[in-house]
Amino acid sequence: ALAQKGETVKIAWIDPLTGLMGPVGQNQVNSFRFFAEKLGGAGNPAGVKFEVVPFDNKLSPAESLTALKAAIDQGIRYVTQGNGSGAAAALIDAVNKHNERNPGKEVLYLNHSAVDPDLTNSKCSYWHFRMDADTSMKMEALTTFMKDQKDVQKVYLLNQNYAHGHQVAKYAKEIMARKRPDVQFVGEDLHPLAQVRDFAPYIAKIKASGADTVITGNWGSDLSLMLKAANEAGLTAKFFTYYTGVTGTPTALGSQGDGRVFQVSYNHYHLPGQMEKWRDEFQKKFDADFYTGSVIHIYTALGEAMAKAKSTDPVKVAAALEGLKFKSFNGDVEMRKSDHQMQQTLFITRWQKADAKYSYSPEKTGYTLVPVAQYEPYVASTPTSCQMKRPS
Amino acid sequence: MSTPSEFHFKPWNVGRWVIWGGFALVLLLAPTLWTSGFALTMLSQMGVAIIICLSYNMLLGQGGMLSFGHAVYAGLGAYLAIHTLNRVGAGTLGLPVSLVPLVGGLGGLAFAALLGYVSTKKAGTTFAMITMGVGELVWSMSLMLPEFFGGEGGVSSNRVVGQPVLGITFGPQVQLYYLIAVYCFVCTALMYAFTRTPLGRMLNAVRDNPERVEFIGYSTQRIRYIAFMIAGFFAGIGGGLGALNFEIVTAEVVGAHRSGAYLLFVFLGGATFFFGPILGAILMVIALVLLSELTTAWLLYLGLVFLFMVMYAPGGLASLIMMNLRVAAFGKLRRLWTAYLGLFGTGAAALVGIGAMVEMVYHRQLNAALGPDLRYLGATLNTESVNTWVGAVFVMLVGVGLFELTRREFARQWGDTQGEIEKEIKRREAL
Amino acid sequence: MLEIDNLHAYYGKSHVLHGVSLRIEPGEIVALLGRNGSGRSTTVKTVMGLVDGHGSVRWKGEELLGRKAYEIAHRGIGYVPENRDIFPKLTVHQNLMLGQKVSGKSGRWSFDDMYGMFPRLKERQHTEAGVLSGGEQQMLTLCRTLMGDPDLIMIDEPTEGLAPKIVELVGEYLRELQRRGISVLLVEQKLTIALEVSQRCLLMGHGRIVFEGTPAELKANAYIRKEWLEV
Amino acid sequence: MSTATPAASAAPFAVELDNVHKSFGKTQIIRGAQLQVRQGERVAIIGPNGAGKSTLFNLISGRLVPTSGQIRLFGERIEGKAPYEINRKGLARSFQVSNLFPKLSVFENIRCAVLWSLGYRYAFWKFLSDLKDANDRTDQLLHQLHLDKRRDVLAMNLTYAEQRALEIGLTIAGGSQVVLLDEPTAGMSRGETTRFIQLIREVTEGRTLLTVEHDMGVVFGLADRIAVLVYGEVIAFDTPEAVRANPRVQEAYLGSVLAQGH
Amino acid sequence: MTERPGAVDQLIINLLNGFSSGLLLFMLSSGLTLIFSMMGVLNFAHASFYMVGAYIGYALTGVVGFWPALVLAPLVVGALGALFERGALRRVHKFGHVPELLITFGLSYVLLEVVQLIWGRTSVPFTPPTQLQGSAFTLVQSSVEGMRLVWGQAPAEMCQNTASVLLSCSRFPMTRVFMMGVALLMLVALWALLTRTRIGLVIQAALTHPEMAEALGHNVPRVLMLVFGSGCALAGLAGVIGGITFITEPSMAAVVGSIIFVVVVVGGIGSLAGAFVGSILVGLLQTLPLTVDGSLATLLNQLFGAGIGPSTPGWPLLRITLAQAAPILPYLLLVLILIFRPKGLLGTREG
Ligand SMILES: Nc1ncnc2c1ncn2[C@@H]1O[C@H](COP(=O)(O)OP(=O)(O)OP(=O)(O)O)[C@@H](O)[C@H]1O
Ligand SMILES: Nc1ncnc2c1ncn2[C@@H]1O[C@H](COP(=O)(O)OP(=O)(O)OP(=O)(O)O)[C@@H](O)[C@H]1O
Ligand SMILES: CC(C)C[C@H](N)C(=O)O
Ligand SMILES: [Mg+2]
Ligand SMILES: [Mg+2]
Repeated sequence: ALAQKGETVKIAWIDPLTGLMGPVGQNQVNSFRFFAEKLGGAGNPAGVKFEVVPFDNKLSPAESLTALKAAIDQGIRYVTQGNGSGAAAALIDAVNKHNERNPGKEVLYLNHSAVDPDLTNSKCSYWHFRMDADTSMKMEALTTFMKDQKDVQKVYLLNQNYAHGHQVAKYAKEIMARKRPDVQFVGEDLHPLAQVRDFAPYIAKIKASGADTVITGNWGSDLSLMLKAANEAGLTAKFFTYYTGVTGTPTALGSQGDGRVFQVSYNHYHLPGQMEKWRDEFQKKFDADFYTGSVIHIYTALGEAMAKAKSTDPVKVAAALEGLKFKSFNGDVEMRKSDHQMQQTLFITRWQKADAKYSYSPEKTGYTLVPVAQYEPYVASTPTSCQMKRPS
Repeated sequence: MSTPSEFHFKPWNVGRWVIWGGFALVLLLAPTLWTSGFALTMLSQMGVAIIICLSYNMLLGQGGMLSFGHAVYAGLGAYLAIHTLNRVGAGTLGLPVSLVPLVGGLGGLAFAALLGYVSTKKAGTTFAMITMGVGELVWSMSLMLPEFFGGEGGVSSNRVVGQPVLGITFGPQVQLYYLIAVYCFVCTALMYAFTRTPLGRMLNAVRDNPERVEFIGYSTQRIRYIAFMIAGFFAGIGGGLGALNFEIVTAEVVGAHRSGAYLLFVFLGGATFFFGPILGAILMVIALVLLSELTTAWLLYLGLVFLFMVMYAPGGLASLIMMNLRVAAFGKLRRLWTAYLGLFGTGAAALVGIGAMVEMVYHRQLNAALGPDLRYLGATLNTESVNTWVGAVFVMLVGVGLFELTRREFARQWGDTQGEIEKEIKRREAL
Repeated sequence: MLEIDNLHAYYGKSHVLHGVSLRIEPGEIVALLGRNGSGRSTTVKTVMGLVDGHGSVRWKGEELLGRKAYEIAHRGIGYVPENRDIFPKLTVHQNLMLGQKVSGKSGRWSFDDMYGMFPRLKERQHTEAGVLSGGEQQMLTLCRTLMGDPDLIMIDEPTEGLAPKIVELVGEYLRELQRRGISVLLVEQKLTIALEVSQRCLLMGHGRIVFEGTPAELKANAYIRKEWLEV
Repeated sequence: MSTATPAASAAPFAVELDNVHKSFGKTQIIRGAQLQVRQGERVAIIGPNGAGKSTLFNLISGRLVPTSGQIRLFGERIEGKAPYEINRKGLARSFQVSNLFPKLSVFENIRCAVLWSLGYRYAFWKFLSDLKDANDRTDQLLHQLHLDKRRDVLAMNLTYAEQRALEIGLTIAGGSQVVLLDEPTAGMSRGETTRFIQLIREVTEGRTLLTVEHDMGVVFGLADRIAVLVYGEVIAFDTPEAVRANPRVQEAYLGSVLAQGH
Repeated sequence: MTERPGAVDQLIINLLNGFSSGLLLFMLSSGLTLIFSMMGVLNFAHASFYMVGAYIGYALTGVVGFWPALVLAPLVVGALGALFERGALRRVHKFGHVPELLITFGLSYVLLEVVQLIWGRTSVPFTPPTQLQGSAFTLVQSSVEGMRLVWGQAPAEMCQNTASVLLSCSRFPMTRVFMMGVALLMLVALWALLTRTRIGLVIQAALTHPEMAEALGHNVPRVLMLVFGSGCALAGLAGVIGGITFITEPSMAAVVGSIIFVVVVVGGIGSLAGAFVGSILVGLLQTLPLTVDGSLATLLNQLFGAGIGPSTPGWPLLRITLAQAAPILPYLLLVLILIFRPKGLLGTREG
């Protein structure tokens, strides 16, 4: 008999539905709707229903703020976003201001995929909670994996010229230097985001540098065009990526990079039990792949926290979320109190032909990502410089 | 340029007082009609857009300069404004927040003086292409110079700084709205005044026949250049206000899309009349902010609206309005209103039908999984059942059919009235 | 072979031609005279299908009203506009080429005929027509239309801006046309050559034909001249 | 027929052409033209089509730059200067094909042309409506041109004759001392022409006038002296009677038409 | 020998890449310049027709196979273009250039949405036919024998470094060779069309005095429709080839959107040769600089040992490497050309 039982919690989803990341956003909003049913009502200890209200921010920070205003007008107190760390930063800033200027009307921002470490370090906020693992954590896992790969000798960094890409390059160099001093960075490039039609010149450059490994945060066509060009030019290096799974990439990838493309993520297609059922159900329902696992984190965390706080009031819920520990699809997770960065298990997966054991094939490409390594939260955990300002 | 002389409008010109008074009143009362925070931001954005679109029309409508890079000046103005605001916040600069937009204006002016010098050397297509190039340059620069442009995340700030002047902190949106409203009114007045000055008129002359201008003592290049700088100044003010409004400035503000939007909507509003861009600006905010909240098909609608507006109302909304005003002035509007009623009625029907189909198509593609039902204008459409489709098609066809009929009738009546008006005018001239 | 009957024409809503009727026989030169704004150019344009009119324009028995300009041209009517309308970006020679309806076919006329008639054009044949002098442009339009080998040619104020000597040349040119069996509708307002070359004179006023007769009759009729030509 | 006024014959030179050449590509159009026009004189330039009359005007008015030679306005060299600079020094021209501001009203057209001379330049801090002098001058000009009835009509809606009148108006509005008119009466009926010559006489009263014409009536009605340009050279420059008598002119230009008519 | 293998062959490969991407640009800009110069229309939907071409090519390939599709797709796109000209563009022609430009603007929106409605919002698997898969040739660079060219794909052992010799192979894909071939054919065909036929003249005449051109017996409307149609068809052809060479997705239009205008203007409006030169120039400009990691700072430091470092004023600018600056170079070129040679490189007239 909880106070808030049966109450409906509205979550404003502020992400792109049009433009470059439209497809990614579409997939994610579907994920949110799907799990609102699964984890709403009886699905969570608090017994609250969840309702997702999508707003198209066209990947623009400014538009995100307008959307936020609209959401707040509709009395929505919970906001989620993930595509584009720029928009994320803007939202954190706006939420801070709003909560400061409108006491009693506080809003919580639950970040599902924006992975810029700054968001939980220099820019960290009491009202922001990140359920994805940030670039540095993923890089930790990636490098730990590469540590034992002796054939990784010469690394080339090729990234999109925007926050996410910059971060990947930055942390690759930092962490690698620590774990594999012998590895040598033979080159680095930043290319305009989704502007490059022809990656051949970059590939030629990589070949010339004699690199055997490429680390990239690229996604979508930027990733597939890159691999396509690599194949054509006969570049046989390994690719370590962040977003091989996001909508559109598998199709574009196809047979290219069979066995040579690795992805780091906090989930993968072949998680056992409940996850498999959901994966297939989602696939059937939307004819798409479920890859934004953080959605499950978000609902579960909210349920737990609301139960604990016996209320849906963001202020109380925020307090309850801090340091919250619970069990999720990738094992025990913790919302670290010091910076509101979720601590969780990470996986390394490899792109290869789907087989009996790993049968699920994203976008029916006949290929899949198979887990090749798994790292406990502590492995990938990175320190934070966050000085959290908590409302007194 | 704000010499007081521009403010003594002809005292005896009642009409003008009414119009400007009305404009001020609208700006004043708008927030009491639309009170929600969202509405307020929309209104604020409209105010900003009005300034920028009017400034753009100085080039397009008055100077015949087709610029593909106007966002550059609004945007750079915005950046300078936000950096200034941060300075103020850091206490390294003592400037009341209400004056920050002026810094943006000066910024716009400065960059217009710099980049405009090369752009305005030429006119016509050459000018258009240069502005496009300059625009792309600045845009790509914005990604290469995160120090100034803040990279993808942009530069954010806090407008609640310094000690409040008579209780105004600009924290609450409504306070900022009124700041924007004041700027909007003053800038509009100034830009209108500009059209009444020697330079303003010569600008029209340059648009119509640059060659002859050279033979009555003026340097066309100089005229274009000065006009370009003035436009840059107002654009910058607009940008500065935008910066205050969002408290963040990201690279998109200098992007080609923005520039494109200014061009498109100024034209849609009507570049041939001074007030056209005002309508355009309002439409722009509605289309880009509101429409995308209402439907996923907004881009399609936008595209279609442009196709048809350009085809059937190349003068933009403003010219439509003015044509009807003319009819009214000759006291013949009463005769047309039945035709109009029919036009709107049938047109609405057609649109409802078309809209329903578009929405259903999109629903099937994007949200089929959420079940077949789609909320549309209060009704619930089942995108699976044949009946709904037949229904929609039926509504559309009937609508279109009737519309075509009424349109013909309307066209006839319209033609007649115009004819009579022509005669009337000829008669009056004859006297 | 051209019969115009009760022709009305409008610009937008302003009624310019009020029932013009006239006929042109094969091989004759007819002068259409009148003051500014009397509607001569409009008459010609309407025949050419550049202004839509009501009434009837029959050409060799076929109705022309409602036809497109290029269809009319292909039926053998040539038109020389009053404001020259040469193609400025093309060379003189190319302008003449465009006179031909079908590449290389100019029937009765060859480039040399043209250059022979106006040597000045031969000198300039490779310059952009846009930079030609006023008079040269006038010569060019005349020739360009001829290259289309029309049976009837309607010429709107050909002597305008021409040096007296060239004016005489144009007179020559018109007689040459006649010799080759081409009928001419000559729109003029100065009597200069009209009276010399034409067989019949039509006088237009306020969109109507107000006088028809031989040059001699017109010369004789001082009243009509005062009323409809001079001020 | 007016003859050279004694006043003019003594007056200093307004426009001087000294061995001016102009060629386009390899074709020479102006071949060492010599001409000296005194202040207050009315000079008509005649010559066969393509002789270079308009080109000559283009050179003097700064639309074209001479290949070689000197052009002086009130003794000051102006060749190669921009049109607006030359105009500011007191020389204005009209065009063979009307060259107006089609989308501006007749009034606006003229007012644009008076602005610079009244020193308003690029002012954007003054209201046009407050510029009493400019508006009065404009109205007075409209009256002179008999266009005051059409004051608020857009230039593009004027009839041909009216457009020609406005063309002249734009030329003289700036109050320039030297006025160049290129075939001002082209395309007008006899009647209008006579009226128009009268008009030109009025508005260019006391100024230096150069005009190109093919209509001998106009030429003899308007000019004190006539310059004959043939193949880019001035072959004769004298009083109408003398020119008319000159056999070279007869042969090069007038032909026999002169015998009949006028 | 000390020199690392792969210097020369890399250079050659880079040049080839530059040329091939330049030639693709030419396929696009040729159509654009055709429409631009002859109708005076800035066709902002041109890149969209390129995208449509790719998608239609993809769809047809499924039905009739690639090679027929390669022919049919451009025709379909051309027909669409002609239809648009007839139905919409023609109406606004009399309103002047800005409306013409804006209506194509609107069209580009509509085309994008329609394509996404039909084929979805992500890329489609449009793969080259077997004949065009794999490499055309391989450059084998050996530290001993130097460089040689092997047709097709060089066997792996040829590329394996051995104890004594360092080897490196760079392959050049078939699709690109094909692309270059078609582009050159296109150049010849167009050149013939424009210089060997009168149609070019008629169009230019219609630009200034359409009425007169009609009065001389030319069916101007039909000609204009043809021109616009063929322009779009060219874009369509480029689309099919670009589609298999790169990737077929909605954003493929936006990527080339404004660069093709640079090409047309730099080369010189209305000049086919200009479009060609411009394309190659821009193509090289987009690719070659990518291989240079030097920045102004490094340059100055190396030349005069100017101790430029993060502390130096203007460091953010000096720091940018040529590789990073590559995307803006074409626009820089555009602006400079327009200021110093508004006609464009081989252009005949301004704007
Ligand atoms: N495009 C037009 N729009 C409106 N009215 C026009 C147009 N063209 C001519 N008119 C009017 O139609 C009437 C007849 O014009 P038209 O050109 O036929 O006269 P015209 O006899 O050729 O005289 P001229 O050629 O010497 O000016 C005139 O009153 C003129 O003002
Ligand atoms: N820009 C130019 N390029 C080449 N030739 C030119 C140019 N401008 C004028 N011409 C040539 O110069 C010659 C003189 O032209 P101009 O217009 O001065 O003759 P005009 O004396 O005015 O004749 P008209 O009395 O027929 O107007 C003409 O043959 C013309 O073709
Ligand atoms: C969803 C991802 C493709 C986007 C990525 N998280 C970013 O920060 O841009
Ligand atoms: Mg006429
Ligand atoms: Mg001349």
